[in-house]
Amino acid sequence: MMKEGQVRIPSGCAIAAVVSREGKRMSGEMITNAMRPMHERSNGLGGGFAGYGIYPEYKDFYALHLFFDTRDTRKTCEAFLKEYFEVVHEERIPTRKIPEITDEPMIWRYFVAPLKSMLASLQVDEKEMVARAVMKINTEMKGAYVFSSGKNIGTFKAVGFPEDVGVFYKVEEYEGYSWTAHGRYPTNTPGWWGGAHPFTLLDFSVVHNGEISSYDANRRFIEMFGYKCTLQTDTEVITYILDFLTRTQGLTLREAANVIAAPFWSTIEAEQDEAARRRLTYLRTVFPSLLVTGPFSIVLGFTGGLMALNDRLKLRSMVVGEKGDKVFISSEEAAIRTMEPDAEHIYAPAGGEPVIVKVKEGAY
Amino acid sequence: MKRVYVNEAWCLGCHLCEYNCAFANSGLDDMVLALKGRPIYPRIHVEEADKITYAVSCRHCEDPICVKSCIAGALSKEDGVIRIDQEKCVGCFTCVLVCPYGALAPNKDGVMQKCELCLQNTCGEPACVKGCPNKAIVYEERGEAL
Amino acid sequence: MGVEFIYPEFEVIRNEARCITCRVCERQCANEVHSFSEARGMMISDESKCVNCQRCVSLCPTRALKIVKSDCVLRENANWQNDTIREIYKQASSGGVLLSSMGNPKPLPVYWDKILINASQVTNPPIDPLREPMETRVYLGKKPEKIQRTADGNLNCDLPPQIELSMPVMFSAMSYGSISYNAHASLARAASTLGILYNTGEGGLHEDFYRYGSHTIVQVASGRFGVHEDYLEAGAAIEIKMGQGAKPGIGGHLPGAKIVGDVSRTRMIPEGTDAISPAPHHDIYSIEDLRQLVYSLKEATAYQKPVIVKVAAVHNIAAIASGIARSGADIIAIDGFRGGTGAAPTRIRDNVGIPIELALAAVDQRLRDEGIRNNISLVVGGSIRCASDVVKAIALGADACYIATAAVLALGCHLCRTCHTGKCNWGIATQQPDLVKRLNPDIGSERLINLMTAWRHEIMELMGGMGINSIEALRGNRLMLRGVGLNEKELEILGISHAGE
Amino acid sequence: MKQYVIVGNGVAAAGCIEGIRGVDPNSPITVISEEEHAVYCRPLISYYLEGKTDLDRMQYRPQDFYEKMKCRVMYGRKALHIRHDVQEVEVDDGTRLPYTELCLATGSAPFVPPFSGLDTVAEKYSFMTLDDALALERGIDPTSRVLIVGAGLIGLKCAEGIVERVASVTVCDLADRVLSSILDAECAALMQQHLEQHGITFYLNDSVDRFEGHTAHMKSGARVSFDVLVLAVGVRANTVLLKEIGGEVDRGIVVDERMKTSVPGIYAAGDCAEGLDIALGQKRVLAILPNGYMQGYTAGINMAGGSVVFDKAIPMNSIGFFGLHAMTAGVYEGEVYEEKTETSLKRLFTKDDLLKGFILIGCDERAGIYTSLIREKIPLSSVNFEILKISATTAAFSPEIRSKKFGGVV
Repeated sequence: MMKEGQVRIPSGCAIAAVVSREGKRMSGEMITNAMRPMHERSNGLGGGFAGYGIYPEYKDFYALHLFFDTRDTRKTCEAFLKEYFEVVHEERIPTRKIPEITDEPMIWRYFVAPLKSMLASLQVDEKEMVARAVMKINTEMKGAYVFSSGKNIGTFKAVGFPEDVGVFYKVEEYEGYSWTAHGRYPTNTPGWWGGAHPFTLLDFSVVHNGEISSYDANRRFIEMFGYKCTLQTDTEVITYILDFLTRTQGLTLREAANVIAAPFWSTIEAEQDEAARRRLTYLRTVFPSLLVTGPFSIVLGFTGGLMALNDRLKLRSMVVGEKGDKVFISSEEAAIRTMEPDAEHIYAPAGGEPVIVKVKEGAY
Repeated sequence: MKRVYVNEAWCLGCHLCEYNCAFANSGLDDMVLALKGRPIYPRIHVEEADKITYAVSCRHCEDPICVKSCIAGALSKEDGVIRIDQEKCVGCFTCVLVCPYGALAPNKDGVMQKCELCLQNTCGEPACVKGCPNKAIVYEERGEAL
Repeated sequence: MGVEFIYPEFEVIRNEARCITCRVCERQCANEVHSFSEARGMMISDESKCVNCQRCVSLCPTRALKIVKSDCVLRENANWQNDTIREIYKQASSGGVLLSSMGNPKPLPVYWDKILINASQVTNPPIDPLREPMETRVYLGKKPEKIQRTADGNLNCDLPPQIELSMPVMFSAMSYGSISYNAHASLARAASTLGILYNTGEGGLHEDFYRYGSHTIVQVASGRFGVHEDYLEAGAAIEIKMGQGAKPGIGGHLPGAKIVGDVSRTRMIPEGTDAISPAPHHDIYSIEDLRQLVYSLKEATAYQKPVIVKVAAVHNIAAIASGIARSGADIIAIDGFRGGTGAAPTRIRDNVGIPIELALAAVDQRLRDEGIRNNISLVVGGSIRCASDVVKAIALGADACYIATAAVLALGCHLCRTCHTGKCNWGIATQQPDLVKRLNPDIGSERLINLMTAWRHEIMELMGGMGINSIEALRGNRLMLRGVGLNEKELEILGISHAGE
Repeated sequence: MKQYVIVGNGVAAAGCIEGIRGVDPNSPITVISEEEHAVYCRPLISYYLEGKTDLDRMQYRPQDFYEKMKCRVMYGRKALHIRHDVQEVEVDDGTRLPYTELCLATGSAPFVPPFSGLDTVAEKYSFMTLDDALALERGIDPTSRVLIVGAGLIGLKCAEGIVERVASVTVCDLADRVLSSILDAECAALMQQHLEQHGITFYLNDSVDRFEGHTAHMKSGARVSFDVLVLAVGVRANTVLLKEIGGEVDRGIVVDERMKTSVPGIYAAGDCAEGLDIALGQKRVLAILPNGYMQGYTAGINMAGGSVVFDKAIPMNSIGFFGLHAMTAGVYEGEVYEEKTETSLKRLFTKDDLLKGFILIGCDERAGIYTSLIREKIPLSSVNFEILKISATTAAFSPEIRSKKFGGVV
């Protein structure tokens, strides 16, 4: 069978996330446990976590997490990295041997900074250079795959049920102010470590539950701007769209949400506020190919916060709750109750209505 | 009140209305049986002159001179529709003499007949309207009397 | 008779048992096929004049008439087919170029029919358009490459001129002259009601139709007939016609006989003169000349109107489209080789140009490869026959479709393909007043509205099946398409997988 | 509340009743009917004899007409006098009917010249009323030889009505032609020929000198034997009621366009009235049915307090014998356009840019279009008269008139 990248993979899933508005760091154990009651939403073919604020000691460096098939691949890749980056630290990512998780590749992490000379000669900024390097490794270096590439953020994913993946990666040993998690139910793949979620690019990580019907329209549009959808998954294309809209086009998260889950024209026309109407019309007109249709619920993690978003018809479940400074997001309320039995204000956001949670400035 | 109106601009002069009328009022359900091989006596008539064609049938006047002139009391107005009681008609042709539209003419037996908007047959709506291929003939309300 | 005689192509079969001699057939046939024989007391026919337009068949109240293909044929020959031989006889007799009307009737591949559409099952829900919003609105025009913010940080919402369409279909160019006043009236009224656009073609815009200007595309073609400042200002968009799918590489010729009355005034040429549109625009011999005309028109209309450049689908269409996209044009319209015409040399119509499906796929991909797809909208025509053709075109990458043959069919055309005779019994391709009046725009516009409404419903059904609730998410969504019976090369050009993959 | 009294119970009276009720639904109406019959139309009596109608179908209005119209009818009663000073009508049963508005719809009566020897004729009839027709019917049998004096409308319709029921019908008239009041010599000849083909014998330009039992001695010297005599020489308007109280009376009771007589509160309508003939431009008795109804209707509306004028009266007649119809209207003056065939004849009279009159025999299709040209005084310069000459068609009217006629509601 073909794996991610050779064929388009639609899948159903479970997602969960938690963020502390005060920037208080939480152990990964809570998010791991949150996935347990949603066991049925996954099928053991992929699970993963992204934690923000987990590498405070290396917070000024890009943390690259890589899978390698072979030692040779690792050597080649490391040589490539060192051409462009200063590698301040490299190590195997610590894991536990458990029977539920097998056939693991070599899993390494590198804390890097782009070489100034390279930035000058390529005439790009840091982020663009990191993004290009990631694209290059993932598309051109067979057997090597970058699955995390942001600053002070780490993604941990594997083939298996998410709660087992958490144990495997010792996620409870990391502390972050924000966590996202994903359990996967792909419908036509043998499962591949790189294909598990969260999907990340720089500090963006996306967990997604759904199967978008606009996929190829979105993909063929976004690929005009240097992105390569190698995995052919929804998560990947949504991550690139958000990166394009916010980083390249400079839209705010809310504006970006208004593009990908644009209100219906009838809603826009009913909008009383003239400026809002003009803005929404403008965004839909300029980026029609980035409208995402079909069911999805996503949580976007970024430095300093989370954004949760449902498709505009709300064809996938997603609930939000809070307690104290913590905000919880999940496919099912049970997951939230696992994290915080006394969670309050639990509600299901409307389709297309972005829920944006920002961590207090300076607290991350 | 709804009346039959004809828009000259769209009348093709195809005369189908006359045949549809004759058929609708034939009491038969087979047009061939009703009309083949015999002259037709329609209640609508296509007027033709230099490049103009249009069909004319009873206008159902507000002030119907035919009703007032009928010596037999055969013509009457009911709910705005001018009706003819063919049993009473004696064929004096006074109505033909007075109708300014030429909307009355005798049937094959010399008894007067006129458009009764297909209310007396099984057509449901005026057959001329239903069968007009170019919607030149319409059945509609056009406001009050002049 | 003798060597020049060609047995009539059609036979008029009259069921005498049904004929009531009402003479509708006689009155309705501009070709004078039917007549009443007093002597025989019956209707008779001269089928040598019959073009099989079916007007008589349609109006006969007793269904006493049918037109059949004559079975008087030459000995069968797969190489020398009857039509081929007839054409040779005709040319041997006349010495002239063969003329034809409407689109290419040859059995060349129709790729639409070899492309199948996806639907959702289990993993993602189909959407019921009767219960959920289903959006078909599109905006055609150039989109800004980068958003701008005002000093206070708000989005600058100014856009280059856009065309708003309630559904991704427009009526493509048919000139006043090639079709009748009432046909234009029908198209204009229907377009206005539907919230789409129709296209004047190169015959100018009749003064009566200026009021439909916001739903009108005004065309500027090589003959420049009827082009003046008010005309350019009148429309919602301006189209530069470089070519036409039915006759790429050649111009047009409307005989002087049709340049009468309003047609002459609208075209701004004297009555009775032939209206000859040159093959090229004589001010456009290269791409940079096109750019000048695009900007001349934009200057003339204060940059308020999108400019469309219409070209025929020819071999290197992708490169041509790329050039147009960089010429300042807002919209490219591509007309495939099956597109219709009021008159074209038969050999050109049947042998020049390429299928729109392949042209569209190639152009869309090329513009994406160059990263400029969002800078220009793509409209395709040339035998879009139904809602699923539209859906397939959009999924291949078109922003909207142009239809004309389907529209004239809705108006009553029976595709007899003799538009060039000017005696259209359906009142469409004629200027004879007694024939023109046969097309009542009340009926014509209603039928066009019905057709488009039906298509829109079907488009929504198809979209709903795919789980897509906005046409934007369908555009270029080739994953929703699969080919059947296509070879690797065709699949590669179309950018789709084979069914089962 | 008003009190309406109508003297007479013919078509003018029916029009008057319907006119009143169009305005005033309730005030009492009393009709004094000399005949014992509900309203019927006198011209139908020949059709009755011919068998084209019967007593039931002859009813001009449905059976419940008077009831619905809230009318009291005094059948078989005659109004003797009008007590104008006290606004009462004196009836022959001694009743005095008070009125606030009175309409005289008294019609006309046959005029019988003083033929010598008339008293020797046993079987003699008038032909005006239904009772006349019923009496005549009783008086004839298949062996009867009938002599009709008078070749006008009444005499000839009587002839048509009975010709199939008797042995012979002979018609004589002092005039040199049939239907002399409406046809000229040529037209009359065409009609006479047609009548003769159906078995009627004529003595024209001749009159009865004296009767002797079953023989009429003609002035020409001819003798006509007969069994039954019908006198249809002419009619005279019944005007005496008004005349005796000093109202203005000429050949009929003189009325204005509202059907008012010279006496306040009293109106007249129908064959007894003399109103304006717009074709002629003078007042005269137009004893034709459409005028009778419309005058009555006009009178009724005005009596009830409405206000209408009837200013469209023209002479017109449609009269057919044995399937050949003669239609005439207006006056025969001015230029003549003529079309003739063996069986038809058309004459159109034009003057001062108007159609003034016409005679159509055997070509009656859509004749009303010609009539409307006379009634409406439509200038011929505004229509395509060349087309109109050939056939009566509204297509000859200007687009504006056509649009008004056929697009608006009339």
